[in-house]
Amino acid sequence: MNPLIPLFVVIPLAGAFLIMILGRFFSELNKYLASLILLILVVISIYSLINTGKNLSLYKVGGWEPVNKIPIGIYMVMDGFTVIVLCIINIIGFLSAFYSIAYIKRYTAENYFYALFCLMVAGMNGVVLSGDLFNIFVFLEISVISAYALVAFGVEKNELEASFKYQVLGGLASFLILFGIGFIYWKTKTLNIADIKQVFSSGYDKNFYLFVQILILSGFGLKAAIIPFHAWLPDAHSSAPSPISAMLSGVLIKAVGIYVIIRLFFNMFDLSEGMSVLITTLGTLSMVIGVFLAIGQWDIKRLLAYHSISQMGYVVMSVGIGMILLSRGVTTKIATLAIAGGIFHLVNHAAFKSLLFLNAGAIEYTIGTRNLKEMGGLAKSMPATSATSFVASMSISGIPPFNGFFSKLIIIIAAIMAKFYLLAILAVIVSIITLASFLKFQRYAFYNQRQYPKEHGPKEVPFPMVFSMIVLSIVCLLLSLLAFPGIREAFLTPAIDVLTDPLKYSTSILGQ
Amino acid sequence: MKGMTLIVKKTTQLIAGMIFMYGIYVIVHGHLTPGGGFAGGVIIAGSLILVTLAYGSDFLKLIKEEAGTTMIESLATIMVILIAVSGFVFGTKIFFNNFLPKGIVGHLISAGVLPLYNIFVGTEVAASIFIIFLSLIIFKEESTQ
Amino acid sequence: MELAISIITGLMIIGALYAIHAKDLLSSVIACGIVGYSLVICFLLLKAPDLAIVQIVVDTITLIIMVAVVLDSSREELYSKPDTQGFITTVTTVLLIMILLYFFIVSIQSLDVLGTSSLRMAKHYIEGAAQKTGSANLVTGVVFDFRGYDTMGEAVVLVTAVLGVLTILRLKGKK
Amino acid sequence: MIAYIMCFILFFVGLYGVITRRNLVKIAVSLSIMEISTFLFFALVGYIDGGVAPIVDPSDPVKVYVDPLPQALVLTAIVIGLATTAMLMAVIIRLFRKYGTFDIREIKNLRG
Repeated sequence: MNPLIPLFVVIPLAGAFLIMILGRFFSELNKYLASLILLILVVISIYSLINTGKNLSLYKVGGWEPVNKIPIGIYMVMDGFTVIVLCIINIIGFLSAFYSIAYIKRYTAENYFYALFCLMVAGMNGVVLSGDLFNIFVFLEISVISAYALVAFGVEKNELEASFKYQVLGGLASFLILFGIGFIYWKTKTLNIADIKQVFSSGYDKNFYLFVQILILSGFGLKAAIIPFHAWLPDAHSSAPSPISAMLSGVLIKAVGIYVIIRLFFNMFDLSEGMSVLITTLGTLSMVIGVFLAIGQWDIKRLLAYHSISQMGYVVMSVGIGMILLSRGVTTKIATLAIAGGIFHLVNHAAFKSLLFLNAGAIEYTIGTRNLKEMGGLAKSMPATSATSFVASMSISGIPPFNGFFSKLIIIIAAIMAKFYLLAILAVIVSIITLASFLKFQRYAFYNQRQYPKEHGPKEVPFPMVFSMIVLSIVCLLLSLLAFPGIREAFLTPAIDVLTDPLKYSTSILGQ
Repeated sequence: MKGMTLIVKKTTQLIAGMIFMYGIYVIVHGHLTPGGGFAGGVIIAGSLILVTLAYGSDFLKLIKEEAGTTMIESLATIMVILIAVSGFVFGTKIFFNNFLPKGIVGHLISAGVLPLYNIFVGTEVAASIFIIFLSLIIFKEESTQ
Repeated sequence: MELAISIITGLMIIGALYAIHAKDLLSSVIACGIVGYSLVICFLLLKAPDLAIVQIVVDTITLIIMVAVVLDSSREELYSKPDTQGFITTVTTVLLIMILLYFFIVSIQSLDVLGTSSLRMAKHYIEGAAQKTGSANLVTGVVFDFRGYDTMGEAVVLVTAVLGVLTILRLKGKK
Repeated sequence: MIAYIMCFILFFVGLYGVITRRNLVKIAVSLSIMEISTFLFFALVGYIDGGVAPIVDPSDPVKVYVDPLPQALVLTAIVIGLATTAMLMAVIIRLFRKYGTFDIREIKNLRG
């Protein structure tokens, strides 16, 4: 029983309600309160990242001990993979909240913004920490409902339309997930992930298993915007206020989409080759189609949103390669490498994509447009934005020594070692197209000459925004250290161990 | 929004109070009979909505206040969390622990903290649903002006 | 039992089809409400009185909200002349649904038939539940004690929705 | 099995509505039909022949109860469904005020 685990959910929830109540009396308090709450969460999550290591700690909510090794309460689980995702959520959440102090001033009803922001963080923390299928669904609903509202925060035509699309597709996904949970309960009569694994290990019907897997994959795939299900993502991510775009793109699609898919397919279902090939194909398709859709975009945030699809494709493809290898039961070392590449890229993507969205927000804040054709020459007037966006652009396109390079390198090496040459070549080509696309962004936004009217000329954005961007760019540089031996063993390896060993998760949970 | 006819208003006067009481009954007996915090809360919200529909929103003189409306349900939810955390603090250091004595099955005052959860969840649900309804009406009035 | 449920579900399907194809939005919304009310009968037949109470009141509230929205705007279903794109969408959807339905029927063959469920997790909720939670109503016991954490999440979902509705219904977004 | 199949057909009727309808309110109605079928599915899963409603009567113990867990799950899911419906209706009325129509083909500022 690790007493820190429930704090991840309780602190932001209590914070959200405190903001609603106190914000009524002290109108200036809410923004600092939100940042403070998230700062506390950052401290706790880094503390747990250092302390967890290879251990798996458990929290039985309500103190219900298992009877005959069958869990009857809800379990919260924290292991190596969880803490990494928790760190991403809370660090990016803190920086976005701090950035919002300046950015969200232009909107009305700041109270609602910060309260919904805290609820979204609470929901994501709950999803990541949960060890129970239905609990995942409940917390997923908290985070996506607050995301629906935050996408529509500007209440103009575009925002509302994006929010409607997101709600319809999100609702569809929720019912698919709920149906999948019902199916699993029908067969296993239990909801605990570890216990379900236990029940499935004593035999199952193949057709049923495939059907459930497809329901779950399409449900969470819709939330993660993998390619046939991507229709909502570009609209939602480009219409939301920029700190929210950073949260959606940097964290939400990972925490409620990719993370859950990886967790369930590695730790709850048995790996099967057909399903692994399907997942790899979907990942590859996302990677390629996403980048081609991104080329023609002139709206910065839409461009970034399509790149999100493409970069998540890298993650899914790489993890999928690992799944194929594991399901064949040979060459575990390469599988470990592929999964490591995927998770490493997931972390990196969170850092640089949120940084890019914050940059886009800063540009929009200053000159009031998102169209690349209408901007230019910002490098002189906005040095901090320009420098940080350069770091992020180079990271996402995989230029050394930034973090994106190392993760893409690991993914490509793993693909070559696993003899998936086509996928490796595709990964390289997509990376080159990404580079071209971001060079375009850099050139049009920061280096072209353009005359602005003298009195409304662009200036550097206020301090909170600059602070968040600089911290994130430093994080981008520091994350490349994760690739090196010594540090990798300390942080990445525990996460991969949980995934690669098929029975470790369930036996260590049921054993406690 | 205008109210309805006199007959409807009089009937509502008679019925709404009873529906409200029935909601409270369902909440309080949640651990003994079917129903509970959710059902009772929605019933209470239903009685309030009935009054609003019958008398019209002109009668209530609604003004939208920026952050005031969510006060009650924020407070109620924070009470739920507080009870959960109080299990954490006073009980056996466990989140969501039912730390009060259980009493005798079938009595009104039994089952530890469950009736308290029922009451606060009921309050929260009633407040939330009524606010959703009111905000739709207020939006309608504001946007037609 | 199974027959009764099937007949009611069949009626619900007819209601749902009417709700989807009705010319008048008000009748569509009300048909949807009727489908919801039929669910209450199913719940009663399936020995779930708690669900029946919650469903009947929640369905009423949903119906009120939907009717308020429809009456406030337009009741007319859109005039749609039969176009090829719509036809293709319909045919693909129906085909997809046929395939999925076949797949569903194949995949449920190995599962428990209706009424012969054996318990695993819930067995310990029923055995001595009255002593464990002190609650005579087992569903309340499960909702607030064994799975109280879920219920807190659910209350928070409702609050989130309220905040969301208030956020969306602001008249002015930017100062 | 026939009850489960009917329940699944109801789910697909909702899915069909979401995909083919062009009216915002019809889409919301279809989503709530899907929701209803999901609740029915959970209730079916929990049913046990000869079981009684899960309420303990201390004076008359030892009976077969139906499974209380799916009922608890549906209780949670119903309220979540109410929350999502309310959000959806709020956005729909907002969109109607902006565009003056429920037609999804005319609401396409964003290409995408």
